[in-house]
Amino acid sequence: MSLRNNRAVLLAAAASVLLVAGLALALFWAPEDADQGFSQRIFYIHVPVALTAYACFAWGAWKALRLLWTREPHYDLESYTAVHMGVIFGVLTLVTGSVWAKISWGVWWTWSERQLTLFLVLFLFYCAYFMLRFSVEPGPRRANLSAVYALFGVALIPVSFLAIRLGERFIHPVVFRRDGPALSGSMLFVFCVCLAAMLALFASLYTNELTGKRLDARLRELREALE
Amino acid sequence: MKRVLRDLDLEVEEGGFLLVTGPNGSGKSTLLALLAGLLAPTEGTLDVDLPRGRIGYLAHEPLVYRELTALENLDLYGRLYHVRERRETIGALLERFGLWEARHQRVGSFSRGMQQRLALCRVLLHDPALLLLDEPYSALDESARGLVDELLRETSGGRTVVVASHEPDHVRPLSTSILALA
Amino acid sequence: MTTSEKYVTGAYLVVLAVILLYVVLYSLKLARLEREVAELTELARRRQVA
Amino acid sequence: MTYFADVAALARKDILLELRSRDTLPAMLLFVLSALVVFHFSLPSDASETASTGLLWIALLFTALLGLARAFAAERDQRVLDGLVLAPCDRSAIWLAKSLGVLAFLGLAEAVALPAYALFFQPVGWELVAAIVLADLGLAAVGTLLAAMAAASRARELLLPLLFLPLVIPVVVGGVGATVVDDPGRYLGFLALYDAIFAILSWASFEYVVAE
Repeated sequence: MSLRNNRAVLLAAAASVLLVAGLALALFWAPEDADQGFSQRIFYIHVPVALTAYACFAWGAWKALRLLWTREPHYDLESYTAVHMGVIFGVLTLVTGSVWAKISWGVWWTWSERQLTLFLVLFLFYCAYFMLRFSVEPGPRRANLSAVYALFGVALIPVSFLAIRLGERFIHPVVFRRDGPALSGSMLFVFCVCLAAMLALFASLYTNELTGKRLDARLRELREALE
Repeated sequence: MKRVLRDLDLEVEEGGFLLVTGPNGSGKSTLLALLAGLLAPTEGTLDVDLPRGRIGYLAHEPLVYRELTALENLDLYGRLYHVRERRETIGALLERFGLWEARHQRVGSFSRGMQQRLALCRVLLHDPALLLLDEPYSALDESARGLVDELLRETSGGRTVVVASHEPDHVRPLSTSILALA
Repeated sequence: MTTSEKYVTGAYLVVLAVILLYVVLYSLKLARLEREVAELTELARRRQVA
Repeated sequence: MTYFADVAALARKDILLELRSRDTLPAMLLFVLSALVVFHFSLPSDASETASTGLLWIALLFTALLGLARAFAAERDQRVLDGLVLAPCDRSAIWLAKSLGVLAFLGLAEAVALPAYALFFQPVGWELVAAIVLADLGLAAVGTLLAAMAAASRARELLLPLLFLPLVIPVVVGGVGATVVDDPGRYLGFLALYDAIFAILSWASFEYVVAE
C-alpha cells in the first residue's frame, strides 16, 4: 500500500505548492487589467474552479462507464467520490460566479451569464444524484443506478449549454455580455498555474476522500467478521 | 448492507436435485435469486452456464399481473420466452394444474393457492433445463401438493432442480444432494 | 480598498474557507475512524480470549 | 426480428393493463385540462403570448410526470418486473414498450389539451405541434428510464420529479423557443438532437437499471 500513500502525499504537496503559487501570482504578480482593474483577478479563481468541476463530473462519468463495463464494484465508490467533489467545486463556481456578477454588473445573479446558468442546472441535477443514491439499498443495484445517472449527467452538460445559448434569444435579452478578458502572455501563465492548482487540489482531495471511504467499507467488513 | 450468504461454494451437476433447507432468513431465497440471475453476488463468482430462457424460477410472489387474466399472463410469458405451440402448451398446463375453468378470470380474484398454481404454470411454460422452486408447497391444498410431488418425481433425472423449503422431509427422498443453511 | 476589491478578496477567502472546512471535516472523520478501529481491536481481543 | 415481437408483446400487455384498470389515461386528461384552467386564472389580463405558451409547456411537462409516475406501478407493486427481467428478451425491449405506452398516453392527453389551449388562450400553430411531438419523444424516452430508476428506490414519488426536471430543461427551452421564435427550425433541430442523444443513452443503459 505504500505506493498509494506516496501518491497521496505527493498530490497533496503538489496541490499546496501550486495553490500558494497560484494565489500569490493571481493577487500580486498578475498585471492589472485595463478596464476591470483589480476585480478582474477573480477570473483566476472562478474559471479554474469551473473547469475543475467539469473535470470532476467527467471523471465520475468515466468511472461509471468503467463500472457498467467491467462490473467491478470499486468503481462505484470512485464515481461517487468524483461526483461529490464535482458538486463542491460546482457550488464554489456558483459562489465565485455570483461575486463576479456583483462586481461586473452589480447584481448577485444574472441569467445572461451562460456558464453560471449551466452550473445552476448541473447543481440541481447532481443533488438529485445524491437523492437517488440515498434512497436505494447499498449494493450492485445502487451502483448501477448511480452509474447510469452519472452518465446522463455528462451528456446533459453540452446539451443544456446549447439549450441555454438557444434560450437567450427569447428568454432573457442579453443585457451584459463579456467575451472573456483578453489574456496577455503573463495573464495566461497565471491562469494556467491556477488551473493546475485547482486540478491538483481535486486530485488530492479525491484520493484522500476515496481512501477514507475505502477505510469505512473495510471497517464495516471487519465489524461484520468480528460480530 | 446485510450479508446473507457468506463464503459459500456450491456446485450442482446437471440433472441433479438439490434441496436447500434452513430456517427463515437463512438465505434460501437469496441463493435462488442469485442462481436465477436476479441478484449479482457482491463477492466471488457465480456462473450458471444456461441461457436465461432455459431457467424457470418460482419466487414467493407469483410474478403475474393481477389485472390480467390467467390466460393473458401466460400468453405474455409464452411470447417473451418464444414458446412454440404456445396455445397448446398453455392449455395443457392450465388443465394439469386445474386452472382451465378459471383461465378468463382476473388473477386478482384468485386465491393464494390458485396464484401459486398459476406461477407453477408460468415456470414450466418454456420447459426449463434448470428449475428453481422457492417454497413450492406454500399455500397449496392437498391435491395441489400432490401435483408438485408428481412434478418433482417426473423431472428428476432429466432436469436440474433446486428446491428451497423449510419443511424438507417431504422432498428429501427425491434429492441427490442437500444444502443446509444455518 | 474599493468595494469590488473587497468582493474579490471575499471570493478568495470563501474558496479558502471551503477547503479548510473540508480539512476540518476530514479530521472529524479520522477521529471517528480511530475510535472505530480501537473498538474493533477490543472486540477482536475479546474474541481471542473466548 | 424477435426483438420487435417482444416489444409488441410487452406493449400489448401495457395497453391491456390500461384498458383493464383505466386509471392512468383519464387522470392525465383531467390533469392537463384542470392545469390549463388554473393557468388561465393565474395569468393577468395583459400577460403576453409567451407567458401562456410557457404555461402550456409546464402543463405538458407535469402531465408527462403524472403518467411516468404510474409507468412501472403495476410491475413494482406485484414485483412482476423480476418476471420480465428473467425473460430471455433484451431488457431494452421493456423500456421501448413502456416508452411507446407513455408516448401514446401523452399524445392522447395532448389531443385534448391543444384544442382546449386554442379555446382558452390563442390558436395553435404548426410549429407548436411539431415541437410537442419532438418533445414527447424526449420526455417519454428519458422519463421511462427515470421511472424505472425511481421504481427501484424507496422514495419513488418524491424521487421521480427530482430526477426528471433537471434533465428536461433543454426540452422546455427547445419547445418554448420553437413556438415563440419566428424561425423555429433551429429549435426543432435542437429537440431532435436531444431526442437522439437521450433515446440512445436510455436504450443502452436500461439494462443496467433493471438488472444487476
